[in-house]
Amino acid sequence: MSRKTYLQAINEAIKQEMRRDANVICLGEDIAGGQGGSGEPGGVGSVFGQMQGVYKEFGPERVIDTPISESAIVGAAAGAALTGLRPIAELMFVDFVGVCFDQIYNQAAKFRYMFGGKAKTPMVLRTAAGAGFRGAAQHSQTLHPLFTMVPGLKVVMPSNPYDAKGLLISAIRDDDPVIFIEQKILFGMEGEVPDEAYRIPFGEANVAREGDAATIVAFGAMVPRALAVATEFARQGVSIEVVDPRTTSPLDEDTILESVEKTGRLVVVDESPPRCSMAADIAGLVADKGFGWLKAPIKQVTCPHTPVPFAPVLEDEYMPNPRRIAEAVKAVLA
Amino acid sequence: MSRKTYLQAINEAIKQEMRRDANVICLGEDIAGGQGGSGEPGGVGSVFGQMQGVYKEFGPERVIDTPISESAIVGAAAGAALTGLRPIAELMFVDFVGVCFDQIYNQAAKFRYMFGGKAKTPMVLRTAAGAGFRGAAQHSQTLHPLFTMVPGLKVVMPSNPYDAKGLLISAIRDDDPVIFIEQKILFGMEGEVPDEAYRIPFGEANVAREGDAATIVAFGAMVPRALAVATEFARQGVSIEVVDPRTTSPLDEDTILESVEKTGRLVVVDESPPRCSMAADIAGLVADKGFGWLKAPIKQVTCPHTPVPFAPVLEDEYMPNPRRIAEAVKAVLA
Amino acid sequence: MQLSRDDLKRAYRRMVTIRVFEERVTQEFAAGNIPGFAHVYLGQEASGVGVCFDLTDEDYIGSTHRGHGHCIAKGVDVRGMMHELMGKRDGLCGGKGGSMHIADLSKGMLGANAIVGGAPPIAVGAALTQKYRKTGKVAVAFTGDGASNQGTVFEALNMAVVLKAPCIFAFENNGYGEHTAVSYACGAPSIAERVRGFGLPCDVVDGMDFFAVHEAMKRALDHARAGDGPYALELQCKRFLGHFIGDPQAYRTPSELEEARSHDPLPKFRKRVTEAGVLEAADLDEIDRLVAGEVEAAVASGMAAAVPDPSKDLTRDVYVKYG
Amino acid sequence: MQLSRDDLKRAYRRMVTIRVFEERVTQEFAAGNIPGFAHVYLGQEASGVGVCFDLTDEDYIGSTHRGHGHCIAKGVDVRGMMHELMGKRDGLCGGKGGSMHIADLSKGMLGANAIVGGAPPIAVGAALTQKYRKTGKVAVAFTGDGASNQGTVFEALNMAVVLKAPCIFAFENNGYGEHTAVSYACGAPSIAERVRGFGLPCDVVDGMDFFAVHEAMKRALDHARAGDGPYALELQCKRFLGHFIGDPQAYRTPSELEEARSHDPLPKFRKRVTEAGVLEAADLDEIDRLVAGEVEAAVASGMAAAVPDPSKDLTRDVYVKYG
Ligand SMILES: Cc1ncc(C[n+]2csc(CCOP(=O)(O)OP(=O)(O)O)c2C)c(N)n1
Ligand SMILES: Cc1ncc(C[n+]2csc(CCOP(=O)(O)OP(=O)(O)O)c2C)c(N)n1
Ligand SMILES: [Mg+2]
Ligand SMILES: [Mg+2]
Repeated sequence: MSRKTYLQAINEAIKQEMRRDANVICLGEDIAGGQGGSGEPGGVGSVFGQMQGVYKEFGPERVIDTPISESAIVGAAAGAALTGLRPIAELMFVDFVGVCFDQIYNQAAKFRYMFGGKAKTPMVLRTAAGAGFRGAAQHSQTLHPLFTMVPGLKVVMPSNPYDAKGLLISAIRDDDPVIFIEQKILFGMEGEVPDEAYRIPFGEANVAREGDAATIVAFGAMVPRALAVATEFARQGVSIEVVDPRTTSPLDEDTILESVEKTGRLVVVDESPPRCSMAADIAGLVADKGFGWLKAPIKQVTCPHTPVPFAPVLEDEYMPNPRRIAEAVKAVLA
Repeated sequence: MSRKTYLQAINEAIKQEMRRDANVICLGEDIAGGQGGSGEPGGVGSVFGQMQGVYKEFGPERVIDTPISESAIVGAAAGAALTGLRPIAELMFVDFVGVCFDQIYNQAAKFRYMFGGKAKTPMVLRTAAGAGFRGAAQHSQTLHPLFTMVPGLKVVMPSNPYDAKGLLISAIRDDDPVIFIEQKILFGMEGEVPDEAYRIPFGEANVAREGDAATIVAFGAMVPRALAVATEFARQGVSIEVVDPRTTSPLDEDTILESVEKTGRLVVVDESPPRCSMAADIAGLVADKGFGWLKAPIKQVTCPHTPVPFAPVLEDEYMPNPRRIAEAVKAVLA
Repeated sequence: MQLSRDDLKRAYRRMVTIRVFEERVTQEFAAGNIPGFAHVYLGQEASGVGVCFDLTDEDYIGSTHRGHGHCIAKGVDVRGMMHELMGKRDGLCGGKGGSMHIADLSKGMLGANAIVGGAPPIAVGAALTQKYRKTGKVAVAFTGDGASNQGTVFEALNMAVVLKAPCIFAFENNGYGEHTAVSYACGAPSIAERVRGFGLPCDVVDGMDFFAVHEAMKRALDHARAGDGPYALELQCKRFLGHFIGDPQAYRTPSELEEARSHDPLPKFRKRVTEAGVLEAADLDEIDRLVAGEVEAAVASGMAAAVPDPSKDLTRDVYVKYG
Repeated sequence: MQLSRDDLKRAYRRMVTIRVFEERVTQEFAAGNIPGFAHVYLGQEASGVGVCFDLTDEDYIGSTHRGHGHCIAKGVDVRGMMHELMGKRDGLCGGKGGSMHIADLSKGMLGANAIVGGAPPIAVGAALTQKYRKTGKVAVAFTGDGASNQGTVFEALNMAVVLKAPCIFAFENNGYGEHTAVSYACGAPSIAERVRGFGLPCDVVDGMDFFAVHEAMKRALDHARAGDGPYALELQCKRFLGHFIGDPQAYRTPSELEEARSHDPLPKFRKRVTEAGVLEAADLDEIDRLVAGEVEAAVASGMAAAVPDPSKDLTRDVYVKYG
């Protein structure tokens, strides 16, 4: 056990799995870096450093830099997965999914069903998501609802370094296509991360904090924010439970419903525009299966129905922030 | 006033708007048909006939057949809209959106906001959607949540011939990018459709049937099914209100909430896999703003979390059908 | 004639199987026994069979919406295919895929694909597996003339060149993408010339002649198997019928349609092998009979076969394991 | 020398403005006054200015993530740009776009684009408007060497040829896409050769030489304005710095970087016009001084300018009208 960042946890998971299984290969833009240049290749390791050192250890046969052709990247990963490899493809920013979405949702996600259960497509699509970097409208989106709605995909949103490693190892060993959404603003987050390989199963929520006055369900980078708000409320003697589903598909409905059964009050925090979001998804779930326990309206804390703005003062207000989360908690407690 | 099909209503709206405004041009695959062939061009008019006769009347300058290059089609429409035209682009089946989604959600939808309000992008993307044609996993999807979640888009789902014409005229005259989702199984539906041009405003739901025992909110092709179920209940003396939002973005929250205020019971019928769907969206809305009026859990009737199957016996069960809708209504009435 | 008698019989049998299967599909579709959409491969038999002839079950192909012929050429069982087209539970895909998603991984057939341009990136991935594992096997991406304008296809071409993937791009140019002629939709002087610009060889081949296709494919296979990277073929074909069953085709003159029929690959093959004295007309007639029986049997068993059971089959096989 | 003294001064002024603006952006970014990402155009000044030199405000350009130079070349105001980069309320896009989304429709600048390959389809649409309205105007799609591998770009090329759209494709090949060399990522012998395969002319041009670019662009403009359809240029450039500000560039040797600097378009231009005796060094020095003041003033006013007001600005301008 030692302290590692979220970024290091991801990097370690990739390296350990590549050592364990020669079928794991990586594909993406500048995951090595420097190919064809006059200097040394391999010094980049992805724009945020997730793949640092991977090329040096595993070489160009397993760490394959590609042209800027995301459909071909995802499609090649899907085709390699169909034929026996376990590729990890990188989509540099999740915002770029629009140029390759067909290969994800109509191809990789649907092979197994369309082919009557005869195919498997064990691939991971790693991608960085989220606002807070002043990346503006085309480099700051989250887009997890886009994947969650697709039957055939699994969708992972780790909220801390420990989960990042354990969930990524599960993703790589999983036999279905997995979208692994790295939270950009958490890359520097530190936590205890075991040195050895371990798995966190999909569809098992983490009760990040126990409480009985109200439940907050939060995803990915919103979990630390929810926890901060819960800590504030605890100081005032109000105990808030924070549930981190870890994976939006499959979703651990039971843990969410059990929490609402206990607290009767629900806030969902989702870094996403509001329409057809995970916030709506969870609210819809509880308004059906947890209706009898509810003592107050379900509040959703999301981004507004706007693209992500550039100016820091706008972006900070765009993201669900502790102030807005606390207001929602107060509203359900009222 | 005369009886027309849903298909004729669409065709008439396009022709009338093209006569009215020389800035309206059309782009797509085989919207004319036969270009470059040894015979006569113009005889196709889109695969379902929506554009029949349009080429004959307006010619190749305004009815532009394209290569199979959906990103270029949508992008060209967006660029033409930015520079003063009012293009109507056709995406033959909504399922193909994955090869051109970037041009929709990152480009056309975001121009105005990213450019600080200085741009406008008056384009319509017409596309055919829905199951029931035995088109299997890649030709039967609905995908309206994909568009609804995108800030900057407007999303239209007409449920009958009258609405189809009025909403399409509104879409063509609208200054924002509009996704106009034609319901494949309704193309043959007949209804009274005025001969002259008329508009139906966006964001105004249609209370398709009044009632006070429970509310069904249904979209597009699900509206006739919801009405059929309501008729059945009426025979048993139970009066069900059916609300057709007509546009999912903007959404007429008020009409939905007023209905739930009256009935206290809600079923949402959405032809879509369940996760992050419009069913969840509406349930989430009401679980917040309509919570105090609710007398029962909110039920969602959707497709299962699977791709669309091919075999008719599977597909018929895949779609929300009267049996499943009636069961949900019974559940909220219990 | 380089091919043995047995090879020639095999080639003819596959072509005739496609012909008879597709004619029957046309009938059964019209009769309402095949639901949905069906795009038949009539007229292009020599192309698919020539391309697949020297492939093993461990070589892969990615196909298109017009995939029946590719399946048969790759050795997929016509009974399983017919059952699938009829939406039956014991169809190749359990009745879940239908005509546009027919697949048989055990035969290296990675699926028809109802998204135009969907398969080439996937084929590059299958080729990458072969390169990584040094199997000496290849992947073939079938692509139509219409599909050749899709961005995914161009990306796949470049990616295959950059990664030196043993991928063979078989562009089947049958003159039309749906109802639009290639002369309109492809802005380049030819598909082959545009492909060559990507830095790979592309041979122009008479796709109505089995022998020409087979020869060209030999070159492509030698190249790809030697580790020299991808290779492309532009297979010039004729579409005998409309885009889909029932297309009235006002955009093609009767004389064009007639001319297309004059290139029929089956009589051409028959003439060639009998004139060369390698096979007798009787050998071929015997194959015709066998195939007719096989297709007839497939239809009969398909009609009798059980449909899926929604309560069991609707929600299974979305995932290997979920939750 | 075909160009007038005034023209030459204008060309020089635009190039120097880009140079000084981008150097200042680099500084202000490092100082934390420009948030987010910034990709500067240093070294490529001749390319953007040469391409845009004969364009009017009614001709359009679609740009890239590396768009500041294109803006300035197209006549966009540097003050509004600097304010935008600083996220200020009176920036060109109200502080909502930033470096990667800077746009000025009144100048025919359809926006930087943070999606690689995003702009070419849009430029085809802008060109289509010109064709439909018979304005004689054109649209230019700027595209990098890395972006030239994106499917959307290929589709746009073909679409422009098919529709005979007056679209000019300006491929700025600066040797690298992020940290990957064009020699690796483009499988074709050259970008130009691949483009020509699509059926349009593509000239290879020294992108570090204003005069060469301007000449080539004249040919492209004549072609497009005459209704002969699209035209392409491969502008061979050097990227002076890393992909983004702070990129350590271990993948480029110091000597390569040094060599790149030896192609600096500014001294080259200065030498050419002074040796030809058309302009004096003093004329150019005067421009240097003017530009320095202009950029300085833009920074000063940008620093002082107000940021947007979330309560008013966050949710406005998503739609022209909603609900
Ligand atoms: C992305 C996408 N766009 C459009 C279609 C509709 N479509 C199906 S087949 C076809 C024509 C394909 O033409 P071609 O590639 O020449 O193949 P052919 O039918 O001639 O075999 C089109 C446009 C589709 N299925 N997918
Ligand atoms: C679709 C997409 N893929 C990847 C990226 C990340 N990215 C931004 S710039 C860039 C390199 C572009 O290279 P090039 O086109 O040569 O332009 P240059 O930076 O050299 O001007 C990449 C990969 C992106 N923004 N969009
Ligand atoms: Mg074709
Ligand atoms: Mg570059």
